[in-house]
Amino acid sequence: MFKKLIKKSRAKSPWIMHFDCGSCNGCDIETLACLTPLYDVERFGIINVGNPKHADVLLVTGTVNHRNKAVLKNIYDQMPDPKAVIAIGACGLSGGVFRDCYNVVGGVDKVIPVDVYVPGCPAKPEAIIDGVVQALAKFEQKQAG
Amino acid sequence: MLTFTPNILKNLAAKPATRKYPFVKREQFSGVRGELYNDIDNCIFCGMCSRKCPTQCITVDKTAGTWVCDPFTCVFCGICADSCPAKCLHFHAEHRPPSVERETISMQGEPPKPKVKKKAKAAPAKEEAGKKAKAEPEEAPKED
Amino acid sequence: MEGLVLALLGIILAPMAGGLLAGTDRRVTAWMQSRQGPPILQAFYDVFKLFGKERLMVNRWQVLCCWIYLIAAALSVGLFFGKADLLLIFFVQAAGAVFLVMGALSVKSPYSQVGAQRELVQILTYEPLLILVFAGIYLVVGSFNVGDIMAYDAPLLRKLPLMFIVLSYALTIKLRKSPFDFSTSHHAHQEIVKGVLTEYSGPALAIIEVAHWYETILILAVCSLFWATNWFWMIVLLAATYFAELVIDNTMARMTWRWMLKYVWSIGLALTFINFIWLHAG
Amino acid sequence: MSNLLLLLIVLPAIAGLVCYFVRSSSVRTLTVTATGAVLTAASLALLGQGSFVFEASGLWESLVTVLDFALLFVVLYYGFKLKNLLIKVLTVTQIVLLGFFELFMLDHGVSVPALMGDNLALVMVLIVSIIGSLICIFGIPYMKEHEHHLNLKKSKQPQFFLFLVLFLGAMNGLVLANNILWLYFFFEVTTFCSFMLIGHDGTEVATKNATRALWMNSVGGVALVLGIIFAYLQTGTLGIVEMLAAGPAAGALLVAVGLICLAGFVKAAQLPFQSWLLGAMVAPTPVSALLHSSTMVKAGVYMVLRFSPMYEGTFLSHGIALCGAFTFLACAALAIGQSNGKKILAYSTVSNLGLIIACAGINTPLAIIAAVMLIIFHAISKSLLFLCVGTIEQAIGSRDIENMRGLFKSMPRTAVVTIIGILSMLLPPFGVLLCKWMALEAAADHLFVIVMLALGSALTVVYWARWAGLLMGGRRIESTPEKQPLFTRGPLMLLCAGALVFAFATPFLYREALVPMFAAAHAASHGNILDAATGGFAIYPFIMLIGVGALFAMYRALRSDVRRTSPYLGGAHVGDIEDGSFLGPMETAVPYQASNYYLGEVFGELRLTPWFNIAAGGLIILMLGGAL
Amino acid sequence: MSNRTVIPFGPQHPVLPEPIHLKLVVEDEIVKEAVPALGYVHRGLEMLATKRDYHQMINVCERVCGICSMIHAVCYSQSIEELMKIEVPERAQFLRVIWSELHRMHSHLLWLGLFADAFGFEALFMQFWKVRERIMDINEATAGNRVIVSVNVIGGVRADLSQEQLRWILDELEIVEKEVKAMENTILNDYTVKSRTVGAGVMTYDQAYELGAVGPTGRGSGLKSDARMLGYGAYKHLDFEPVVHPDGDSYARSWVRFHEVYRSIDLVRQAAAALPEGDLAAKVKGNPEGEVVMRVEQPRGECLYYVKGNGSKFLDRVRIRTPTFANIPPLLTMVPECELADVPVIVLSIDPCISCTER
Amino acid sequence: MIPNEHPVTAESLVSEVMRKKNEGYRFVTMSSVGLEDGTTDILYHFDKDLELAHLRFNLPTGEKAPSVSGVYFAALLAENELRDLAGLEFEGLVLDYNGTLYLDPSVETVPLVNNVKIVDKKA
Repeated sequence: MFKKLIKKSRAKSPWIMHFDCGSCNGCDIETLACLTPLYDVERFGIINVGNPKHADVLLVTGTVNHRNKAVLKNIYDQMPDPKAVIAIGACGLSGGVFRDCYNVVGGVDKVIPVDVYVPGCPAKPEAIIDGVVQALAKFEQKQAG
Repeated sequence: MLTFTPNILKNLAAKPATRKYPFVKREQFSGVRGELYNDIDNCIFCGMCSRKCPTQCITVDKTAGTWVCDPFTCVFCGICADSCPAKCLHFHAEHRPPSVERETISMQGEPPKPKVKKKAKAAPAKEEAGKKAKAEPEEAPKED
Repeated sequence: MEGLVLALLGIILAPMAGGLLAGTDRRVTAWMQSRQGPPILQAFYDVFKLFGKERLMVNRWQVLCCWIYLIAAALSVGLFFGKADLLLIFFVQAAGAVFLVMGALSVKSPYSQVGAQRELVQILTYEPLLILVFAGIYLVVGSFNVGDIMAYDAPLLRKLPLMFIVLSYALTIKLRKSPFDFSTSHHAHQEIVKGVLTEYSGPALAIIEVAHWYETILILAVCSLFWATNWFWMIVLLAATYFAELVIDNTMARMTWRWMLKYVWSIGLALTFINFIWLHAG
Repeated sequence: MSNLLLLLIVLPAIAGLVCYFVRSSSVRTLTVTATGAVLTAASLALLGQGSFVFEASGLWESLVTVLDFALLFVVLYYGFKLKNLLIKVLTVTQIVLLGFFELFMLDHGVSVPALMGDNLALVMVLIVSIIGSLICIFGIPYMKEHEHHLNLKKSKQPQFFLFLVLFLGAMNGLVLANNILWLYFFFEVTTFCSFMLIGHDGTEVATKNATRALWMNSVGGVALVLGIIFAYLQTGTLGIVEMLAAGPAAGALLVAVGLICLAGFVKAAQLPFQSWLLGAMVAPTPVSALLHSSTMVKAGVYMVLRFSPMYEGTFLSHGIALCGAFTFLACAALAIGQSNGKKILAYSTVSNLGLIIACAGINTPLAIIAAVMLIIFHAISKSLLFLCVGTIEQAIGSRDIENMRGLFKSMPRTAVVTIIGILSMLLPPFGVLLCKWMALEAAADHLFVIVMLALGSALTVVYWARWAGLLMGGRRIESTPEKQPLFTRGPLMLLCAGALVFAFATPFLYREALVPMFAAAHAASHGNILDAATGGFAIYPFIMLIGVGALFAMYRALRSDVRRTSPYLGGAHVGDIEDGSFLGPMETAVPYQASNYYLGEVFGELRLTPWFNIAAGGLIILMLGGAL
Repeated sequence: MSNRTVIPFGPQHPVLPEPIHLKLVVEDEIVKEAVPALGYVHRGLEMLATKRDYHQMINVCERVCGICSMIHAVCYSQSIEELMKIEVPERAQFLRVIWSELHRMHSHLLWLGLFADAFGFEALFMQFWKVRERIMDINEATAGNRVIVSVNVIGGVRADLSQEQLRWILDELEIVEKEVKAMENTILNDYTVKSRTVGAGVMTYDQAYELGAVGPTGRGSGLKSDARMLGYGAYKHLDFEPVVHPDGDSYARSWVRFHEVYRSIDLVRQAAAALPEGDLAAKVKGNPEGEVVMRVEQPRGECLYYVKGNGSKFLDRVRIRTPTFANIPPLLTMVPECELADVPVIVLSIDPCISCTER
Repeated sequence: MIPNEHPVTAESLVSEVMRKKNEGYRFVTMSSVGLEDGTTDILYHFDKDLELAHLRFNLPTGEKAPSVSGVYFAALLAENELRDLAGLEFEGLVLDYNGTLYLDPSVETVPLVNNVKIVDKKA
């Protein structure tokens, strides 16, 4: 019973953390906009916690660059299981317009496993909400530890 | 102190401004660049889109008649649609849905033959592959 | 025996009330910000989810500390409902707060350290105020015992109006509401991340959250003593107080602890003296 | 009976002399240990016999008088040796006053019982004998290590243990004295012993601080002599019991009591006399532990407490309460600004003594019981803490609490013991807090006192909590435990166990021991709060609950399946997870560094002390002036 | 005894939307030393000039920074237009001004919200972002995308505004103005807000000039410098006066930005009233050659492009000096001796755009 | 050639910059552009009353440029950036990141110059 309750709660309370991995700010502000009155993702119990140790879902925007990849990995490792990763925007997916640059590693999935890809440049708040909803479906099934 | 009180009390009395997105979908503005698609029937495989694209996410193979776009790299700038001589590239207003796996849009069309009488053959090819966007799951590339 | 039953009842019901209150709080806050806000039961979802997460710790002291924090908070609520001595209740509660700080100090993380130091300053600020409020109650009632205070035949608010304001400072600090939300914050955008809570995660965080509900209930219970003669007015007083807290939370910027120490101590002490003198004169 | 008293007072002196003259380390070890055991046994036996009055023979009386003058001349000698005018003047004043008193005023025909033991005295004897002995035993390995560090050619330990052990005897004498002149004699002995011990290391600072301790305590001596003379003139007796029997004092007698209390203030290092005790920190740790927990400063509060019936309900009482409360607040504030572990302990001692004195000043039965309990619990916890700091200092070479960060990693046992010691100073269910609780309840009617106590207790929480917190830290289970000599670990563990056991025995102690001892108090106490009557809860089950809760928490901490991770450092963490260093600018790893807030701009020692001293001086003048 | 605490402020930090690292050394929460580490957003897009042709480069420049993307594109196209001596149609110039000012508005509203969040005023943050959504809607309806509008091409613009659209924009701006006005009393006069912003991060006029502060950061110190005074594009036809405040603290900078929202609304109205008929874009032929330095005013301040073409369709060098790049040295002098709690306030008060700075 | 531009040499650079400062110019930024002969042009941009002025300094390959960060503190960021991007070295830089301002050690070639390896950054 308790397990079921936890599982149900998990889908109802995904705490997100946003990490900008070298984006142009476009996706960042759209991610932030999701929190604001017009989109208000707190409806789904989503809080932006800003601390990997509290987060369930990691939203990554932007191209991963060489200096950033260690940080991304570090943050991902500090998140307790179960956890999900959403890559947002063309840059987070593949490097986007910057994929030929010398300091760009590429998409987020080159460093950490990604659960949901949200395309867009920048991804619209609606798309990000869709992405989080999709991630929740995966997230609910994950087990701790 | 407390100068913000009128604002929050007004908000408290009024209805929340929240758009109830996935449950209630707002009508999109016209001309919004949500998702790129190719009207493959009209495509002449000139490759203009591929050359103009700033992210170089479109690959056109004139001989095989394929038009492949990496939606994960596309930046929705609309240059391709503007420069398309056949006007077969369009944008849906609805944004492209998120996916859980890497995918590419690949479309198989009829390559332009110098000869005529292609109309009859085009139909079946379209049936099988022309479904606007065929998602092709692809193993996420893993690095070391 | 009756006390024991009441205490147990308090220990069981307090987190439920606290969780509901937290949910309502978030909902009303959202409305004030023109948002729809989360479901009322959101606080429970959060806690259950946290219990289902992996145990990720920097060291084991944290587990010890968060458990003692919870036990102390629950015990203090139990003692309150069991009608014990106010000062004892307060000390037990303070023990929990101290352990929360120590757990944060045990970790080699500067955010946690700074948060712990700020939490200590907060303890430093509200503790004397609470003791003084209790002393004020004692001066009126002649006892520190909750049972005796409940039995007093006039609303304390009439004799101690200023002490109620002093108490509300402590309440704001304890609820971690703006302008005093600097040792940890319910909002993410804080210069020290989550302060004391930075290094707690998963079940430990859930435990702290539950303990926080207990503390909220405890301090609201202390508020309720100010109009203990009538159930209706007691609830009105509590609702009005909490609503005022929400308004304050939403209309003020976060201040700094230096400001808090200066401002709250000076205002709190001044109000205390005035109220006490008024008591002596009246 | 007399044998027990002889054991308690004279045996330490003899043992000290043995230590001094037989310069063998094994003999010294044996002597000190044996003395400790005998003292403990004797004090327990004395307790078993209950209160008593003991008439000493005339021989003893004369001996004390002679020794008294001899001691004063020795002090005078040191005054000349140190070229300190203050000491000279004050000592000469004492000699003249005492001589005049003995020769011209005192009626030698009337004899008073020299010694007596009532509840208060017995409790004090227990503390002195047991805790003091433990500290002396701890001193054996400590001093070896200490001298090893100093690279001394010739060991100074014989002299050290002479005074250390002698101290115990003097303290026992002081608390058991009924003849106020005996009290004065032992008072002077403790002054002299502390002077010798503080100056033990012979460094410049040590000598300076020892000198300061001597002249300050001489001020107390003068005040005490004056108090004795006034009191004798008013009551016509030298017996303390007889004086107390006369009931609350008034007029000139009140001034006499005020002066005696002033002497107590000096001994207890109350503001503005705190500097001698802080200076005493230069001495080896056993000395500090002894001075702070079971001897010396406790002599001061003992005197104030002893005479509390005489000023009950007077203005002097209020004054004492105010002075005590102010010291409590001021020293707690000063402790916040400190990072030197020993100094924090010192300020905390002064602060707690202030609380005891405030309780004495509040002077209700509840307050008096609180004071007595505070003396007990404070002695246990504080001696434990000093011994811990001493042990840590010898291990890490620093007494700065910042250097003790994460001490659990290298010294798990000592760290845990220290944490327990600290917690026993500030948390329920430990005794110190329960006493504070009683004190607050007792002080609720005194506006200024309660405000100061409220502020002070919050400040106390701050400096203790952060110290305890930073001792904690991560540790791998497989790493080896620390090694310690038996005589270091023994006292630590015993005291720690004492702190724990006494916490759980508080209600028992209160109901079974203290209330009957202060039977009158029980009747008058309005909130016999540790009983079941008022609380709605008996304290016992409550303490059990806390205990069970703590055990459960410990179980969770040790058992639960935890994945260890690195601390959050903005994602820039590098290196080992224990390390806490991060990748900073220019690709360099920045090591972990954190610090407490010492709030120099508010709680700076140099900034506050002058003002506090002026305020405290003013309060004392007010107190004495009020007595007139 | 060293009572210092070393705090890694970033790269991931909830206060900073973007990764930047500040090594802060604090003593009782007073910052004694602040050393920045950059490179967490560095992509190296200047180098793309040699891999993308000069038309495609517009879309790269737009993505230097998502918030001021429009104005980056304007600056880049103006550079190329000057190199190639292209006459941009008047209507295109006015349209560029309208979208530029809309961008400035949304950037400032966004900043005002983030700034409110920096001192923990969440409700105010929500209100500013609520208002901002109206501007985002305007962008989406007129240009097809909310943030990166992609309306510029070399020689003009791609999208047009119809009369109804213009009227709708002006109506929306009416509401925006009203709602922003309702918050003026709080952000500029509230006691708690003022006690956090007044006196935080003071930079005098001389310091600002010496350190090369630009934009609202400089104007908050009384520096009357605004690249729009150069009269590039259609600005020469509009009535414009820069917003200046002399105090030089965080409050002054927020005052400047707050009033610039009004100024931008005013500029859009002027431009809409004076919008001439005509072509949207001039024809472009050939390849750019030569060197040019171009300046425009971004929401964050003056932005400078140095472009060198070599006659082929690939450029030799595009060098972008963004406003935040110029404002970082001033920031480094503002932070020491402030309180730790003021660090977010001061850092945000220059409106840092790290993706601009590092490109 | 940009309007209002003057060439300077390694010897006169710092004094020219100093003169600009004394004339009341604000330092805007520096740009570098690699020339075909392998040398690099460094442009110093200044502003006074909305008028730009430029100094052009040609830096031969492999030589160190004198730093102007002592004159204009704000130049330190620009110089560190050029150190990273174009591999130029400056002498007397007030805060030298030594090539680590933007680039992680895992980037091995100088970005704006073809086929030039970055040599041991940490040294």
